[in-house]
Amino acid sequence: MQIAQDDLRRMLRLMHTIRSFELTAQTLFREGLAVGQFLGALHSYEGEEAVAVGVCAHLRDDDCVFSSHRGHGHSIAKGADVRAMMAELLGRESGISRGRGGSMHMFAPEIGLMGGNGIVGGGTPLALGPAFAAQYRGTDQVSVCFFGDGAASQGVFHECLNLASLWKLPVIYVCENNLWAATTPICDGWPVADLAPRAESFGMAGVAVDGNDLLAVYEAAGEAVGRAREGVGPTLIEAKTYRHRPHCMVIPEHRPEDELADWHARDPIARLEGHLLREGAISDVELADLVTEVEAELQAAADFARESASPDAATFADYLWA
Amino acid sequence: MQIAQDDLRRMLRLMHTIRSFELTAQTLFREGLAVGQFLGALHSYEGEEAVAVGVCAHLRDDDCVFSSHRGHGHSIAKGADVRAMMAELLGRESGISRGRGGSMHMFAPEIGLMGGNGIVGGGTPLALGPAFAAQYRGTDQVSVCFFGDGAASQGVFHECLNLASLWKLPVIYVCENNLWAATTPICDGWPVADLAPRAESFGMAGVAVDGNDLLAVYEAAGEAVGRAREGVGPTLIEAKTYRHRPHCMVIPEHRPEDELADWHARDPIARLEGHLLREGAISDVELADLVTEVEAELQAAADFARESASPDAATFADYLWA
Amino acid sequence: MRNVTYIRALNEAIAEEMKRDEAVFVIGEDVADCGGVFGVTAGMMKRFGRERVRQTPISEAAFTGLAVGAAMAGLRPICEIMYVDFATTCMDQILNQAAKLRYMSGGQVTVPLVIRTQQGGGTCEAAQHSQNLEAIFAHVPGMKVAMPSTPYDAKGLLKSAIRDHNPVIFLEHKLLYETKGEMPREEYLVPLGEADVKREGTDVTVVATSLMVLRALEAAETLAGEVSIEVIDLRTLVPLDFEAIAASVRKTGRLVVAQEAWTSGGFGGEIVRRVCEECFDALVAPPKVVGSADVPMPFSPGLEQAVLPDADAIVDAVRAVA
Amino acid sequence: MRNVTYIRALNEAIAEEMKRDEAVFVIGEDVADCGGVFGVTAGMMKRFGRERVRQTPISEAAFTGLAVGAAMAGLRPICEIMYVDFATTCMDQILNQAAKLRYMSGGQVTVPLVIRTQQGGGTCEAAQHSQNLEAIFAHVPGMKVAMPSTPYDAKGLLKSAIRDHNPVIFLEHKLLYETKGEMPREEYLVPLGEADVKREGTDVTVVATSLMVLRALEAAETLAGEVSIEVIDLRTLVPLDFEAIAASVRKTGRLVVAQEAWTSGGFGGEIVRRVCEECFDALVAPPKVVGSADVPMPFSPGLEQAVLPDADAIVDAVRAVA
Ligand SMILES: Cc1ncc(C[n+]2csc(CCOP(=O)(O)OP(=O)(O)O)c2C)c(N)n1
Ligand SMILES: Cc1ncc(C[n+]2csc(CCOP(=O)(O)OP(=O)(O)O)c2C)c(N)n1
Ligand SMILES: [Mg+2]
Ligand SMILES: [Mg+2]
Repeated sequence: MQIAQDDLRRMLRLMHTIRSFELTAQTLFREGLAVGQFLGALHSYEGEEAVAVGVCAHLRDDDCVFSSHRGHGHSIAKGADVRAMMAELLGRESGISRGRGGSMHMFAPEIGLMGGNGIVGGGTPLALGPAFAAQYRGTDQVSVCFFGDGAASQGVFHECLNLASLWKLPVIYVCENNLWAATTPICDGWPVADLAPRAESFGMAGVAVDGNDLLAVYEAAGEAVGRAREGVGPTLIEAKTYRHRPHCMVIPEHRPEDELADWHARDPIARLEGHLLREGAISDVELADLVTEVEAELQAAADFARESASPDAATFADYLWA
Repeated sequence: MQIAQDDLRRMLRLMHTIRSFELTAQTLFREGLAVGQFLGALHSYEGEEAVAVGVCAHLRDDDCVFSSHRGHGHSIAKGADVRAMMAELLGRESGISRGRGGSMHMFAPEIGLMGGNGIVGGGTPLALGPAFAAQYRGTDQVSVCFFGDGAASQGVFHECLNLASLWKLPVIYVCENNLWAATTPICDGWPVADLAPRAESFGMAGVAVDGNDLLAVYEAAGEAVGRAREGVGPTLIEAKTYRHRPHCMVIPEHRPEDELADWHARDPIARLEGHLLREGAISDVELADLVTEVEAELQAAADFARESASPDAATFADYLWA
Repeated sequence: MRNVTYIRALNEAIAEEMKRDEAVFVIGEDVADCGGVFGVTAGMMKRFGRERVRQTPISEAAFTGLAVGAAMAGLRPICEIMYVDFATTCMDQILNQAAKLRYMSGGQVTVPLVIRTQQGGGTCEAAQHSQNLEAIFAHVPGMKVAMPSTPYDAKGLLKSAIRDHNPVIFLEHKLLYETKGEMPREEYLVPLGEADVKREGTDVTVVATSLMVLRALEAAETLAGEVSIEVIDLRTLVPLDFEAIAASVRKTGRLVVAQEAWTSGGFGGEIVRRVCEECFDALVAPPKVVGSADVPMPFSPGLEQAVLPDADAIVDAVRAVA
Repeated sequence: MRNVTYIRALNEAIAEEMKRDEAVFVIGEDVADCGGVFGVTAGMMKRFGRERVRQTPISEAAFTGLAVGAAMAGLRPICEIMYVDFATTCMDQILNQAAKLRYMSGGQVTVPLVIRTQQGGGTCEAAQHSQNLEAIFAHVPGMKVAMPSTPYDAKGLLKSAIRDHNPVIFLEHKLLYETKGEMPREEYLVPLGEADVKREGTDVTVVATSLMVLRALEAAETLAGEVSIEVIDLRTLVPLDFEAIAASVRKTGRLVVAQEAWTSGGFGGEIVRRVCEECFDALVAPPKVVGSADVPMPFSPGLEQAVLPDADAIVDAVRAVA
């Protein structure tokens, strides 16, 4: 597949934005802890950036994304404002969900970001909704759901595969198989090596892809989105990847060191950079500039978040009813 | 597979017992209605007798069966007393569940009958329990769960396949695919023709069998039970069959006449009788005697049920707590 | 004025709203071919086509989740769960998703969803087909909860629920389906959150819901001349028209709540709590809740009647406080 | 006497019972490798082996159902659901199966199961990780419901729960885990169904559960000299030690219930109902329930604190009725 170099550079930038977002968020979290303030759960997407970016590159603002507990990457890739996201992490009124949602519940429906989910697998049936709506209205929108290998053991996910396949809904399920579900290794969660046959057993397309290879993800997602838009039906993509950090901020690292080292060596950002450098699509200087810019952007986001006001406590009952 | 003729005759008798039970139950139900008495739900197993009988023939009293809403056949095949079952249908104290359960909740744990279930798919995770217990205790018991094609669309069923496969539990899932779920045809429920690939996608054995052919069911179940007892792991059996009656007593027939006729021509009882007659394993006279005996048994059961006392209304709070 | 059944009233409400608004569609098990097992959506498929009357596999979690997601995308799903008892298989979609999405998103997402289901005992369907679970839905903030007792209210409330921008759980009662009532030929709405005084009285306030409104009216007849009962039909639990209750209690000084749900831990206790907090001084006798005995529903008809509250139970409670 | 944490107390209870009875085993997510994300089962795997400490895929419905079935087969599972919020994904196994099997079977089946989970807010984990759902479990008959507030009670109640022949839902509180309390070295049990007077007083009865017991004791300190509060810790909602409440209310004539769950429709209303029905004449002031505001839990710390009831809220309520 031919990808315009501009597009690749844009995607690289997004991947850096995600990584930088996570690093900045961790700093804020530790700052908060230092002053005795809980800031809830924080699940880093570092290491998995190619998945969100490669998939969302094919989406329009009127396509929907349903995210998971590990949702910062999906949100940024879908186009969310990192300032509003950062403010959300601090529970500010300027946050992307007005401080009501926090890390796991970032919403921006105007760009198709339909929220993270604190329930593992919780997004899988919701994602059927906009896909159904597109089919119902005869439009060509698609709906994408990101979830983990752990979520693939939730029953509802299988109901969704069945229904999506039965009704040929324009939905794409993207399983981010990072080999771990919290502290449980994949061998204690899956009796099989691959998820694609499961999709096939429901009569639907299933593919596996190297989730650390942006080009591979981009290509697989492009096909899936194309098929969905054309009304051919849903696709399940299993992206094999790895998270660089522990499950969340409060659970210590428990994974084997050599496994970690192994996967760090397969870092999706370094890999894409290597490709772009080799192809002459970016220079060392441009790369350094890009990183500097992104870091500045995230610093500005952190400042914006810190300086933003918290919601007035008296407004706790707002936004329940429409 | 060689099956002793005695065993075949015993199985034929059980199949007749089930059919006769259903016919008698329908009479009682209509009698009840005639005097303005509700008797709840009644789901006939007529037409599917070979499945329950062929599977349960391999089970001991200390093996468990988890049944469905359409559970009379499973109960009889597992060895339940038809008098107590009939009394249960009339809500008598002498009923198999003391009149507390009714048609959908027949229990006889001393013979491994762990109950029907009013929740479609409800038995699927429960069945993992005794299988787990057998593995935990190092015994060779197996656990069997019967459920319908409709239930195969419940999420929890897939969680069960995953867990059973992962832990190699001695459980056998028997899907009675009778082509309909209430008034919904299989084509509106399944996007695929077969269930076995689904089991395989979880790394577990899956087989399809002609559910109207007792010999085929008996053989497939024998292998599955053998594998489970030996600790090799679980099996999913899809038995293709058909119910002769509407979904339940209060829903009118909605299926195409030619489909009905087609399946009546494949009646599992007539088929087994034909086989036995051809093989000289039974004579016409013996067959007639068998039917007469079974009918008499069921008449006696109906009489027993009618004559049994209803529970004392003051005891409604009994049996909640152990 | 016409005299129509509760089923017919519901059917008309759905048809009228589907005609009025293309975004309205029906989804659920058996809803197309037989119009739902209780016939509420009978004729819809013929009239509006299969695209708008979507018959699903037995996958409550997936299709309820789809409905939530479709509502987020601007459609107005009417999602039928056949029995409220089966809502246990999609509680996550109801309590954690539908009820919370708007709030978690800081008001950005709207979920204009109606979940229709029916509840209640009296048909000998035993413990898994006879529950009254309104207290669960009313306790968890974010869902409106409707419980119509008459055809008039059923139609008017359902139309309002469909037009409401919030998720509404619409709880019908299986024993009300065949009841008849007066209804204008012209279009009308019954707003959510307005109780209705079904009978005026001066001595004792009876607050009732669903089928128990009819029982309360019977009790009022029985006691006519002895005690004058004011029967308040809440119609919706959320929003709760507490003013209507308070006004009546301030007049009568006596309160009996009649619910079919289990007496303990039900919504009746909530009404007693509110009345105590807001009109304690008006009370001249202890408020009382009449409900089902705190046991799973037994199958046997005599036991079931012993468990269910009837008009006599209300009569007794009224006499006890009058 | 020793001073140990609530976590440690739970850990000891489990270890002691596993040692005492081979039928006891632990099942749940992450329970082996990290001892559960809160560390309650830390060290168990090492001590009792992987067979008795079963770490599962993220399949709450399957493993909870397995636990129910294993209990039916005579084992004594301790099933951990990581957050009570996730119980929505296995409500069927809890409410329709575990709670009802014994009754539906006419007392033939026994379900000696403990479901351990933790609930509560205060950690900025937002709407899907902060709920208090005890009212749901207490309303549906068939489960015992425990809510310990101290390490002493936690240990003694959990040991009783494990030995109980009925399903028990054991609700811990995430903010109690690190609290410490006195505990004997010798073995002891705390029976299910006995409330504990945590502080004697003469003016106002405060009935509290879980973390709110600590808040009530704070309130009592604050008000010492002004109002004498009697703090009753229910310890279990089912069975409910109503006599303890009644005895206190007969003495004080004033009742405040403190629960962290949403104020409306919670178990507090049930206590008010019972008190009104059985000791109305003793009441000299309106009973009051203090609970959370009726909204999903907001993420932002200031909003969360505005929603949660604290000691001040109890002080205010006590002053209002004193
Ligand atoms: C229904 C449910 N069960 C358990 C949890 C707790 N939990 C949160 S994240 C997580 C692990 C998820 O693993 P996976 O789906 O592989 O996603 P990853 O964290 O690896 O991205 C668990 C068990 C939850 N939030 N929801
Ligand atoms: C969770 C749940 N959803 C719906 C129902 C209502 N219901 C009872 S039986 C049935 C059809 C079941 O079809 P299938 O599993 O194929 O079994 P069959 O009746 O054909 O034997 C339905 C929808 C139910 N009891 N439980
Ligand atoms: Mg993972
Ligand atoms: Mg079927």
